[in-house]
Amino acid sequence: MTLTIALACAAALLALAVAAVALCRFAAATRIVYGACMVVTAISLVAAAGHLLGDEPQLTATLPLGVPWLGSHFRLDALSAFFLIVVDLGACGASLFALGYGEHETAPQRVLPFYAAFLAGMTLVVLADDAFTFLLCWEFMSLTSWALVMSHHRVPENVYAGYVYLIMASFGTLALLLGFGLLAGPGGLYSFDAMRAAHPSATIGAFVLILALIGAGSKAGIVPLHAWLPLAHPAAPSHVSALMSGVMTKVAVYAFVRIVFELCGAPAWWWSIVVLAAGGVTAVMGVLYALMQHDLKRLLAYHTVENIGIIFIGLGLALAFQTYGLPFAAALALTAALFHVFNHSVFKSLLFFGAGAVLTATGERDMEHLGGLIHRMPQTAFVFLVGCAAISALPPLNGFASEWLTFQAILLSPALPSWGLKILVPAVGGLLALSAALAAACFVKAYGVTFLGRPRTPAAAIAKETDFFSLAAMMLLAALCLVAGVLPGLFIDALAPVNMALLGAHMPQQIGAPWFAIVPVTASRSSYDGLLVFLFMVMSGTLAASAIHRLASDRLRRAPAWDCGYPDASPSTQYTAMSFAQPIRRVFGTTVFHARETVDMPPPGDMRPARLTVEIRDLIWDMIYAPVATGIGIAADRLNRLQFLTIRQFLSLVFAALVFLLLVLAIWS
Amino acid sequence: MRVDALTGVLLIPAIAAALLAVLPGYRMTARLNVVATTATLLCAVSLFFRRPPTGSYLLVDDLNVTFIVLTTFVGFTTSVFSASYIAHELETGRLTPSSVRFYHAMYQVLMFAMNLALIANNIGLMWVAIEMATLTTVLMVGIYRTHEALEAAWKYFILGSVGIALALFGTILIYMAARPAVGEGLDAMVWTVLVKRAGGFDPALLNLAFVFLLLGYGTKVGLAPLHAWLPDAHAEGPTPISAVLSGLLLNVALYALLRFKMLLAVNAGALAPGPLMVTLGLISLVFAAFMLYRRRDIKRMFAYSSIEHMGIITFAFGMGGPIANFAGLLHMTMHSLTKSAIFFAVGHVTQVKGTQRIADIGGLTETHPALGWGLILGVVAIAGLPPLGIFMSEFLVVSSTFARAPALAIILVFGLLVGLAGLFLRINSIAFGEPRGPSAKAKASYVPMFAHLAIVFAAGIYMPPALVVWFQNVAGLLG
Amino acid sequence: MVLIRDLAIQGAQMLLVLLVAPLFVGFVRKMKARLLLRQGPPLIQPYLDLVRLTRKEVVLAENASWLFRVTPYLIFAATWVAASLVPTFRTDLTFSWSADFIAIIALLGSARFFLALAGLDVGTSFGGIGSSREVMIASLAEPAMLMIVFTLALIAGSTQLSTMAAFMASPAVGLRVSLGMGLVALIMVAIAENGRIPIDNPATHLELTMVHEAMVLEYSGRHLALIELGSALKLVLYVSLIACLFAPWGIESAAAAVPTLTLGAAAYIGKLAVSGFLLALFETSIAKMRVFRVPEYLGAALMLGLLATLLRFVSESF
Amino acid sequence: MSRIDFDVAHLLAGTLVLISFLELYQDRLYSLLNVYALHALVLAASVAWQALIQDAPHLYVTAGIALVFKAIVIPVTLHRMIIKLGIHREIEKVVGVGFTMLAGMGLVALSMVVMLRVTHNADPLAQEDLAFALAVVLLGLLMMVTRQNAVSQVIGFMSLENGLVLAATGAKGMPLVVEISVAFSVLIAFIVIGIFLFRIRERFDTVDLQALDQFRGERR
Repeated sequence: MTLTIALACAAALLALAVAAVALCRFAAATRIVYGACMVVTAISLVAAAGHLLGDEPQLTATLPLGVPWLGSHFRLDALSAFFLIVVDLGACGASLFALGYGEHETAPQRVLPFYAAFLAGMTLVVLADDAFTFLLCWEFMSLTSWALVMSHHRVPENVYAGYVYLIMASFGTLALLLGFGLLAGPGGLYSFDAMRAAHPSATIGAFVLILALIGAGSKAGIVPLHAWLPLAHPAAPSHVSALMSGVMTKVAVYAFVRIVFELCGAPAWWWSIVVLAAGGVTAVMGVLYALMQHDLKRLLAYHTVENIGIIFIGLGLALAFQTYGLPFAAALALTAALFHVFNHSVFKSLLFFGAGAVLTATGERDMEHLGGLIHRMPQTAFVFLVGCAAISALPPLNGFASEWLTFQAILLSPALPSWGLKILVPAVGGLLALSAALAAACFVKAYGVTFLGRPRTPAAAIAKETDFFSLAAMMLLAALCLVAGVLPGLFIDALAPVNMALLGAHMPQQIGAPWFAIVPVTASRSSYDGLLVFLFMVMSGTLAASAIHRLASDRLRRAPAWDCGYPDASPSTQYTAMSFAQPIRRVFGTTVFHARETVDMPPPGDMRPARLTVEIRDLIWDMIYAPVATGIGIAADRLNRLQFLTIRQFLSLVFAALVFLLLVLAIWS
Repeated sequence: MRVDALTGVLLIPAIAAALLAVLPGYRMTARLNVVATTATLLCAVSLFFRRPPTGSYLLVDDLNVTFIVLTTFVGFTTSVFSASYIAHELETGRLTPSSVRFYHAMYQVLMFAMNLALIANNIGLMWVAIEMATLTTVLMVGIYRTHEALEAAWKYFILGSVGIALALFGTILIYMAARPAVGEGLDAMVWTVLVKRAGGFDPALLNLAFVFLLLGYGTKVGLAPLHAWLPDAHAEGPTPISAVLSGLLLNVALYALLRFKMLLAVNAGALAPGPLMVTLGLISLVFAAFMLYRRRDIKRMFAYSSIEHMGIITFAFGMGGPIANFAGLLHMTMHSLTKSAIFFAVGHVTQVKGTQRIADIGGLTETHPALGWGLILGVVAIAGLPPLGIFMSEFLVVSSTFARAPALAIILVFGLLVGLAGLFLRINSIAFGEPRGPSAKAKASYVPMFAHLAIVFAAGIYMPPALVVWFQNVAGLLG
Repeated sequence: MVLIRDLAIQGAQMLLVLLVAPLFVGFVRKMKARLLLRQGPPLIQPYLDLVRLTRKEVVLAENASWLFRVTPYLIFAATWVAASLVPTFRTDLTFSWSADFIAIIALLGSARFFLALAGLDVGTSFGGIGSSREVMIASLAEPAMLMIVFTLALIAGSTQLSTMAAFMASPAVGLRVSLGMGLVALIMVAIAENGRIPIDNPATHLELTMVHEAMVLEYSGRHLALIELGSALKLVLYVSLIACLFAPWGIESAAAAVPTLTLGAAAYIGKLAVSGFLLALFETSIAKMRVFRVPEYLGAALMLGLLATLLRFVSESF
Repeated sequence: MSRIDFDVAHLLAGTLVLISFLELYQDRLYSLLNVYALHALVLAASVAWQALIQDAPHLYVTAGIALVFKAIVIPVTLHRMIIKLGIHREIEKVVGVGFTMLAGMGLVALSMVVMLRVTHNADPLAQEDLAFALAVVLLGLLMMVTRQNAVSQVIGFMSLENGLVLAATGAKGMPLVVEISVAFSVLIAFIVIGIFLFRIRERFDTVDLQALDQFRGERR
């Protein structure tokens, strides 16, 4: 039943996409389409949630579509139900946001149809249960999001971004295709059930793991396959950016989990090492890239890379524990990863909505041209602050809860017998801690430069608070951040069926614990209670405030800023994003980005202004992508000469081929 | 001879050709052209249901009826498209009324020749038909009489005739091989007989024959390095002819190859034709993929993409096995429909923009949304992206190959990716960005283009069981 | 009954840290002055400062936002909650399970997060300097701290401070290399986190040297009082952290009766006195380092922590 | 069949190969045309001989076609054309005669090797015949490759087709289909070439392919 509802919702979305093509000449189209999308996804959300929380048995359906002799299989089990929740939640929020935001769209006919189709694609990916259907929906999802990236196609950067995105997406799809080809074998057993039954050999499993890491990783943004992500995500309209960053990357995580934990057999000892290393590097590199950015949306995109890294660290740990038969530890790690999947989808959507609101209010994505927005758009500023705190893993919000669980999982890893892991895991833990701290720094920068201080441009100075729908969406997600942070136990329990299905074990029941605390293993070992911490902070804060206001003074006077007696008139004397990141750039950037600062200080009496220029190189691009591109260019040039041969030369080609084959025949026996 | 659907497929175009050669006035002749192709299509479709008996000259079996219906269908849609296309050419004066008359006549002759090649039960007859098709297309490629057109036609003529000559030699060798087993006379050139007896042929002769046939008909298929005529012929001829060339003629040549492959497959002693086809296919695929990058002419670019796909199809058939053969057939069908649809779009684009230079075309989705998005959809399809038909065939080819021969699959995937990147590099600048070139409304019928794309789209998601069974039979036949 | 008693003890602990914090600051100042052969301010000077500050009116910069005004309370609340969960004279506090070691670090982190934001709020260049340096220091100090947490947690088999303290007090813990490294790293981090010499000088307003002071430059009146109190609490927190982990003597367990508890409290005060004296001694005997030497300093702490964890992971015997 | 039949057929086929070599050797269009006429003549003879010994009367038709069209009509027409176009200068070969000859030798050897692998259960006459035919075909192709002048390329192509006819007639009892098709293709080829040369002349007063090559695609 639930599956039927989910499929029906997907079908409805597709129909909506078709209808949108016809509708979008009308003014009301935006409201209609987004409203309908919101309703449909809400229905599907409720259904999926019911299925997961009710811990109902898995449902399957087969439609006479796809590969003819196979049909297209769909299946709703705990895992897909969970990811369906993530998808639908993000989609529902984005649609609500877009009810307001979409009004500013100049070319709705380039957004509306693809938006609905995009949602349908993501929904179907998590439901698909055979290789063909999966890849079909997967690539359909990429294709529609590509169209959305291209929606503002008059900006050359966007076209370029779309180009890179499409190539990387197809690259990933082909990798997955090869992987499925291996799993299906020459007989072409494409249904996942057959693959589950097949128990592939170790070598095949290894190949599939690598291919899955490449295929799903390139979509999720694993370094060094992330290159397209910071280009494409910001290029799309903000609610789509939110979906791509917050939800589509999670669909990629789903693909990875589905393949690695379910389809490709018993893990070998080195699998988890690969995944852990990839995750750790991704987490730190992502946040370091983000620190170097001053484009708000691109900064957020890079943070998606970082959080994907954190998720993959959790997955790697789960894989390691599973390899060595520690199901409960594996359950803890997997829970941490999946919980972070949910959390990241919530606060990343929230942050992208905020960025979108700022974009519509000021027309600026560059933080260096913003500032002081907290005065002009107080509510947006507040919810954005919640998002920043959540993604910076500050208690009592949800980001901290999932990262705390990841740390707990890391602390269980001495039980692992493998030496490689013994060395690697603490290092990865260090990377995780580093990325968390850097993330906090980065969001101090993002929020401080964008919303605090004084406006740096007239546009920022006259910004208006965003519309009702956008605010509603953001408030909703902000509230969710708090709830998930304060009552993590509920979510952990909800994830139990998923762990049960994948690992055959799950974390201890959390509901029983007093005050909704979460206890991964035992209370004496470690426990955390977001609710209590939250209450304590509120209590002590209010206590202090009331005490001081009651007993001591509550007088207040406005005056010019003191600033050590150097009152600076111009807003341009404030710290900018680049200058804020300068100390960290000096610490990390010189090695990671070959960052170089050159100061041009004119001698006294010289009128020209002093200049400080910063050069940053993206080494990954320079070392991997650029060479490939040039290589293909050279090959194309070489071969292109063949277009300009004379007829005689072409004839001699034919002649040569003939003689060659005859020679082969003469020698062949 | 008895007049039935089979002879209808042949007679209607022949008669129409004769009529069109004499009738004046483009409007009526264009209509007549459409009517004739429609009638032919109906006859062809009826072949699905009533199989005429197999004669020693004509034959209808599972394999070729698919080709016939495809050919007649694309021929029909192309005639519809060409009506509006030729009208514009007359207005702009690129074609004179007399040359239009010649064009229509030749169009029907081409249809006749291709149908004959498909239903011939006699390798000699089939050879004659393909030769005829070649010559007619040569004449049509040269129809604009510009320097480039003449040069293209000349190149096409020389290379095509050499290929045809080699094919004839191969045909003779087949006869020689068959004679001892079958006995002298007509039977030794009749398919149905040959296939039955092929086991007893002299393997060495068969091999030699296949080498010549592969190179001969391979030239017509456009496999690298025998492809040279193809891009220029596509670029310089009238666009409907480009559509027919890419969509049909290449298939017909491939069909001939498949027939002979079946012969070799039956004979135990002969060398396996698979590896040869696989090699040629991969070479064509990768080569054409790289050639896409430096193209400045939009029609020539899509011609190279045809080479690429012919490579994929040849590769699939070379791999063999039920899945790969199925995929090959599907891919061939889908490619015919998609590529002709693309050429329909390209024809209108070149007409409204007044140029074939990619650099002078831009922002098409702004100026001509239907045309632009149609073209994009076509390119998406041809690039093997879902949910369109070619995705399914490529999925089947790659996934079934990787389990059997990983190295080949890697090359295949590499070629596909390079080709996709090349295609979108150009299509981005054509369809997106600031509009370039004139933005006058296009007086064009989008029906054929979108009809093709709709079929391709449907096939990508749902294939009617009847068709599937059909394809599976054929795949079984191909072994 | 037991619950009430436990609650009472928890409250006592909260009050104790709150009351003792300014005293400790005053004590350190006094010691430093004495070591420099100066008279120095009276011990209760910090209390007087706080009272005076709370009495004064707040002078708020024109474009200061609501965030600027809320931050002091947030900081104070977070720090106080964190401090009140660290065992001082008794383990197994009623609410100790509500936040383990990691959570306590994170609470301090959130306090710092908002302080750095407040530094940027008014939009002055000094605030910017302070915040950007603060986050740079934090970005290295926090990982180092977490590495130390890993080491200790792995030794004690728990991240629950009470359990850890109990374990440290028990004979089960021998002398371990990783413990030593952890202690050194923890002290280094504590110094950095509290902005003491050589990282930062709480007593200076030289624009190029200050970090913490630059951030709070715009604060005045009760806001400033709360922030000062917060940083005092933080200092005490770190000291009691070190005390309860590396000198867990005298920390009573749940079953202890009131007199022994007072004994424990006395022991705690004693530890504070010793560590205060050592801190003063250290600060007087060393000079402040350049800001861009700080990464190396903290990098060293981080490496120590990582090394300790690695040793811990690789074998049980270290 | 009797010994003499075989020898004569063998002789004629061999002569055909020899004349192909002669063609390769020629470097003036006139002489080339004449040699080609001779080529066609010998072909006609050999076809006729085949008709005789196979007592397959329909082959006489082929012989007739070869005689009339290839030996007379085409050379004459091309002769006219050359005069009309005023090409009296030498054919500039791409590669030297010596090399061409060597390559020719190699090709003949190759064709022998390839064909003689197919000895069992096919009569020797057919073997020899096919071997020579293959040689002629390859030599014709070689000529097309080594010549730059359109006319000489066409001649090369037609001598290639002569090889085909030789093979076809050598194949005992091969149905009429083939002769018809060959004649037909020759006819078409002739017409098309005629059209082409005419067009080409009115476009660029020469038949030198290099003139054509300047207009190769995308050179705009």
